[in-house]
Amino acid sequence: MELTNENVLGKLIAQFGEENIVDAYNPDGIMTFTTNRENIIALIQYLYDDKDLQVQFLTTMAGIHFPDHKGRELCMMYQLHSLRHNFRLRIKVFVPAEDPVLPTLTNIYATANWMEREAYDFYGFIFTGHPNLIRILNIEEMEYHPMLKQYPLEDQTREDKIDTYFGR
Amino acid sequence: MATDNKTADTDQLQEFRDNRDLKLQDKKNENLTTLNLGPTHPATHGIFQNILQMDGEVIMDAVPTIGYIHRAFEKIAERRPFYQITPLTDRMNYCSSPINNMGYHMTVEKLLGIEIPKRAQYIRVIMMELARISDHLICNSILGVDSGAFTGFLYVMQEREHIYDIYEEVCGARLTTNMGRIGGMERDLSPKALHLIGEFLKRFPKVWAEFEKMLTRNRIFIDRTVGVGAISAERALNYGFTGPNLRATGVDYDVRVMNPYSSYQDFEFEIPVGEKGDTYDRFLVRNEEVWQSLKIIEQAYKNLPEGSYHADAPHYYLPPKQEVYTSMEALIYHFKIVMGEIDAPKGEVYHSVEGGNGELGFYLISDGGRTPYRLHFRRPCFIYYQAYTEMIKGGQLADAILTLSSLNVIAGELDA
Amino acid sequence: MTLAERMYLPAIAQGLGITIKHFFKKKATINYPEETRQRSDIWRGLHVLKRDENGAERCTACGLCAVACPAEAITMTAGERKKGEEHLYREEKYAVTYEVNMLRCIFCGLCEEACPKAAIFLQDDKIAPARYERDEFIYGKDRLVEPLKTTETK
Amino acid sequence: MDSVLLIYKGIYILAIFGISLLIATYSTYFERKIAAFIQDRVGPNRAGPMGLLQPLADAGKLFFKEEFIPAKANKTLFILGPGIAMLVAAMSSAVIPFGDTLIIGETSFDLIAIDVNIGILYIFGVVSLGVYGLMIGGWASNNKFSLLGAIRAASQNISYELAMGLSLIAVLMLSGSLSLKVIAEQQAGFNWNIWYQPLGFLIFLICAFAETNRTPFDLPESEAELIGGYHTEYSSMKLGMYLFAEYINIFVVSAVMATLYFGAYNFPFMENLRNAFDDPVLGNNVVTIIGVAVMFAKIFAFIFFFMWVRWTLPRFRYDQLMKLGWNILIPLSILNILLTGGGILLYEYFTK
Amino acid sequence: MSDTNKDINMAEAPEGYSGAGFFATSFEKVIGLARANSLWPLPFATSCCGIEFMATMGSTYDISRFGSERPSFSPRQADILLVMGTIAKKMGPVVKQVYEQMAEPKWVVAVGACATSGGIFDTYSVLQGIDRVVPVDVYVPGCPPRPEQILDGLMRVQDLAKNESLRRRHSPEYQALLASYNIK
Amino acid sequence: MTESLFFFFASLTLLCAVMVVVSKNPVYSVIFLILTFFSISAHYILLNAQFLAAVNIIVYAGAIMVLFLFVLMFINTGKNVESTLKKNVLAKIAGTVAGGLLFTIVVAALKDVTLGHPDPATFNSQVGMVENLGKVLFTKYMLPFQLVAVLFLVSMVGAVMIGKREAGEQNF
Repeated sequence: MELTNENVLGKLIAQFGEENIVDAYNPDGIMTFTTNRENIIALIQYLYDDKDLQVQFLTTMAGIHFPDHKGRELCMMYQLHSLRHNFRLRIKVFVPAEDPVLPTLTNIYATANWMEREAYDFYGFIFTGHPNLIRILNIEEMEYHPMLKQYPLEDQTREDKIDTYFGR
Repeated sequence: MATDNKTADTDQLQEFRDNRDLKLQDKKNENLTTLNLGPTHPATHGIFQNILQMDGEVIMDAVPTIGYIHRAFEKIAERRPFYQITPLTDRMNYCSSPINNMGYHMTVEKLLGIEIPKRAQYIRVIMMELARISDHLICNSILGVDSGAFTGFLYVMQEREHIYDIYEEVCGARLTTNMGRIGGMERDLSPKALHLIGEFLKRFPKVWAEFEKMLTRNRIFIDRTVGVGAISAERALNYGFTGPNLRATGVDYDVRVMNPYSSYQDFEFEIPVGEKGDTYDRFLVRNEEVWQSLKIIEQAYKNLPEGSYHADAPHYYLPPKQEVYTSMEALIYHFKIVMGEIDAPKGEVYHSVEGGNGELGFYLISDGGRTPYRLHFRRPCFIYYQAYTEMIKGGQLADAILTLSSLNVIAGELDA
Repeated sequence: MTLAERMYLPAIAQGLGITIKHFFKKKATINYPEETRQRSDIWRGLHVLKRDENGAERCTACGLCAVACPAEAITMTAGERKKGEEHLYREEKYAVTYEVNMLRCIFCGLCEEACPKAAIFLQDDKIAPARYERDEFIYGKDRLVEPLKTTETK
Repeated sequence: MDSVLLIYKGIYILAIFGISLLIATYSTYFERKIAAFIQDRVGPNRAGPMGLLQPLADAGKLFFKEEFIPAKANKTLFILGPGIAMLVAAMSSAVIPFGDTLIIGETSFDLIAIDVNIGILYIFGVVSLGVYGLMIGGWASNNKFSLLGAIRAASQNISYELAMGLSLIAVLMLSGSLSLKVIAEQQAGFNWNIWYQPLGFLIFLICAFAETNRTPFDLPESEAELIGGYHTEYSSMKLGMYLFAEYINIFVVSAVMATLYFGAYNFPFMENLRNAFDDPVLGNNVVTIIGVAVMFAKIFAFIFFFMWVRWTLPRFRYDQLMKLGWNILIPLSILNILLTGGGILLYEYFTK
Repeated sequence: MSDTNKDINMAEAPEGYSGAGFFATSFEKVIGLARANSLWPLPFATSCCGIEFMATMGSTYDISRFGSERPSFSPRQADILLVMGTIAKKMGPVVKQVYEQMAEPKWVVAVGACATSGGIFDTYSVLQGIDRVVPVDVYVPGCPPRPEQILDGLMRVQDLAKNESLRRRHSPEYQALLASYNIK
Repeated sequence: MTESLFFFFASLTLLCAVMVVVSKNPVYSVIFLILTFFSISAHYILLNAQFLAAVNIIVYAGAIMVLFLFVLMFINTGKNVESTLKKNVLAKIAGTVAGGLLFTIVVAALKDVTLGHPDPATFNSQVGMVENLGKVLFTKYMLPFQLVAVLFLVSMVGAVMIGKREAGEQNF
């Protein structure tokens, strides 16, 4: 089977049902679709195991915060890669900000461990089943998740800055 | 191109690993010493911590801690106009800043849909390969330093100075280059720069051959590195390894070949692969990659096409200075671009380049504003360091240090 | 490993040969304070605020450099040129104060690129020196503006 | 022993001690210069002309640096450690013949501090004590890196002492004496032991590297792994003493190697030179003085070699070092003893 | 600038000659010279500037000319703490600890934009200049500074060392300076 | 002069030996033990037995005690191990009994000792020198010497066997 975005999408929809694979589009040639947290692990496991696809490489995971999307503020993006077929795909899962719980991917990809910790650190995602979900980059005492849009970037202790001319 | 996972030695390795794990479990109950490697240990080159559980000289367990130079790149990127993010990328993998710069530029160009002229692409290739050389050069010579041979390091460092000379001639800085602009380079290669590149191509092979001669077949060095910090192809892939560290395990995955960017398809080069994924293989793969990079530079240098060094994209690329001083239209564009008010389209883009250390990815979401909505960096070092614990377990303290240097974990990229 | 490599000594002898060769080589060192290394013409060194050919300051305090600065190191206040100051300032608006925090500055060159009046440049022949105090690194106009060619440095 | 000789011995011992210190001091300078030259640099050149005052600057700085005894360290032993290292290092040059006899008037002066008939054993004993300085210092610092360094130092020194001793035995079989003076005299002219004992010399050389903790055997203080090893916690002159002791040890080991294998103060055609003078006393004295110069030239050559190797080679790993010592060097030195014994028997068989 | 920084300025000035009521004797000058020519650095290299420090150690610039090529990774043996690179808030206590472990006399050089002022990283996680945790003697600007600038900073420290009285480290001003950083 | 030196070294030996027992810190004990060996070697030198003196230092002070120290360093000596021992009544009784027995033996052994005075006519002051010692060992005491060598070899092999044996592995 030639791996085109349509083929793979069709295959996944056939496997997981239309209600679980939504919003599919190709923003930059990489197939992107959205699923939900109930199916994400099974989906990635399926992609991993499938003989035709062999999507066995987790390129990256990134949290995104959309404060304006009510009920689905936080997004987790998984980008996978089939090295065998040089086929990339991107899966998104949206969760509400007050319930940022996702299942962990560490059982399939070892690399997900730190990526999930980073997502927890930055956005406050909770990964159920993660072996060691603690902050990774920031100090453990930090009280907020700095990448959320509502928190400021700047170091509040800086004194020598005059903001007037920066247009920010 | 298909990637054939060479699984010749994987079984053996797995067996070795299982046996070792058994041994480790036997010894778990004995008295262990805790050794704090880092955050400022001389071997860490940058700062990250490893708390080792040692049985004499043998490492039983390691707990890594990172974040000691967390600088919040991704957060800053959400507050800065597109063109101001280039200096940030400089400071990620500072051993090979041009690759980061240009990787980022290409990502934004992909978002904006700008086509870059061939000449600019070739210049980028030359610069990126020079950066790769300087990156591998540091990594491999530091491996020498950590194994006690300091001198080779200084020999190749002199060559790095010459690479810096070229950078200086191209962009005006040595390390944090801020090289290139969205839409091309900021200036054409000057005759002096071309001359320097030519000189470099002539001189460098000798120096590199000499460096190789000092270490590659030295038994002490071989003993120190063979079988040290080995990882199987399977585990490496599971850990998300890319770049030289993955190729050392035998997987010939290279972004330059798999998803060619910036005209890499025009060049003849090979992807060196190792077998066992140990420190020695990583060393050899990097050595060989330097030779391949030289080959690419030579081709690009010889076939440097004529043409413009930047894209014709007045909305995104700053107009020439002379026009700004005289023409009103150019001045308006100039103001718009500098204020960051370019009309970036909404969208999301992932672009990856083969960085000094592996697949350096940029995941960019734009909501049409003057800054990226979200810019996520796929940082290879972040991934390598995670596997470090697994790689050093059962080895000795000295092994751990060599493994670390051969992984070339760079703190700036690790912590972002 | 071949037998020769197993015996340690040939490789060691080879290494020793290389190092002794370098022992007699010409040294690459540049004695810095006495000699300086040639820098590129486009080296991004210390800032300078240029004057035009009549000796008037070119800066018009448009603020583009401050906006372009990723380190937020530039601050300025603009002022209106008064009558009789035409020989001092080229445009009607000028920078009353212009400060670059050399510690914050990352010498990326974006200010030079942003300037529409060819006023600010990063010189290739000067680099910011090390100092004892943090305050000394706020370079005001007294240290940034190019000295007049005819008169002494003010 | 008459009073003249007694006074002479006193002066001589002081002189040797001073020379050891001086050479150790300037070894640091030459180490830096040689390293620099090997690495295409120029090295220290701003302290005095050509940087010649560099060691003095280092010493001056170290003397006036704050004495620092870590809170959890064992204070007595912490101070004792560098003292032992220094003392032991300085002691060992006593039995080395730096030259033949000088004849002034009626008295002849031996250019050796103490001519004991167990010279080699003396050196061997003293060198084997050197490790106490490192061990005690490393342990007393109460720092894990120091402790690891101390442990490495101890096991390394013990292991290599064996091979060193065994390689020496072959020399002793040739000379039939333990006195360094006798061994030196036997190698008159160009009849150096190196021609008979190349393998033994090689083993001795390697062990000498290990005993002085120099690259490729500098595990106890390997910077990349243990920061400073046993002297991690030391500051000021206590550190200086450790560094000093290392260089004195290099000096002594070089002297021993020159004496045992490279004919000490002997040089080719020395008999011809001696006979070229009409006055036997003058001839003797001239040859002796040249001999002293030759001895020091040999020592400096070895010191240079030590530095040259240090700036070329990577270091071993702990287990590889042990393996090299026990599995390769000791069997080799035993083989060397057998070969030497066989050689001697053959020689006697054919000549008698 | 904050008030604490003002305090630093008072005590940090090279006041060796006439500072706190005593004068540098010729003996002190000799020791000062010795110290100045034997400044062993502790390269606290965290990021980019560390790479430029490598270049400074390299053959082209050769820091050994100043007698400083022996990097002392053990703080006890070091004379100058060269802080090169970003110091995050997580790292701040470590810098302070290293400084406390160093034996007197000790100098601190903040190299590069990040160590001196935070540079472009005006973020929640980065310390805006290490002079918030340890007293800094010399600031070296640049991001990263050229090796020349690092050498420049080193020579500044040499000037400090040459003119410093042996007793400065016991003077009340110095104790007050340390106390202002909660050291000792 | 020799006599005063002898008394000096003898008292030093005794003092150090007592300190070995008295010292609370085992590392100090080892260091005093080394000093004891040194003063014993000094006695050998006084007896003109230079070879014995040197070998005593090389073997005992240079190798064996290094190993002692080596082992002690691994054991955490921070905790005072013997403090629990001291409080034990049984240990006290055992110590007293053992000490008493030792004392009795010493007294018994020294009771009949007569101080030997070498005959100046036949006494060879060089008997302790290396060459003479070697000659005696390889002629008069050839058999015992070789037997001792075999004994050493056996013990060495044994040590290697013990050292190499791993759990659950049968080497014998």
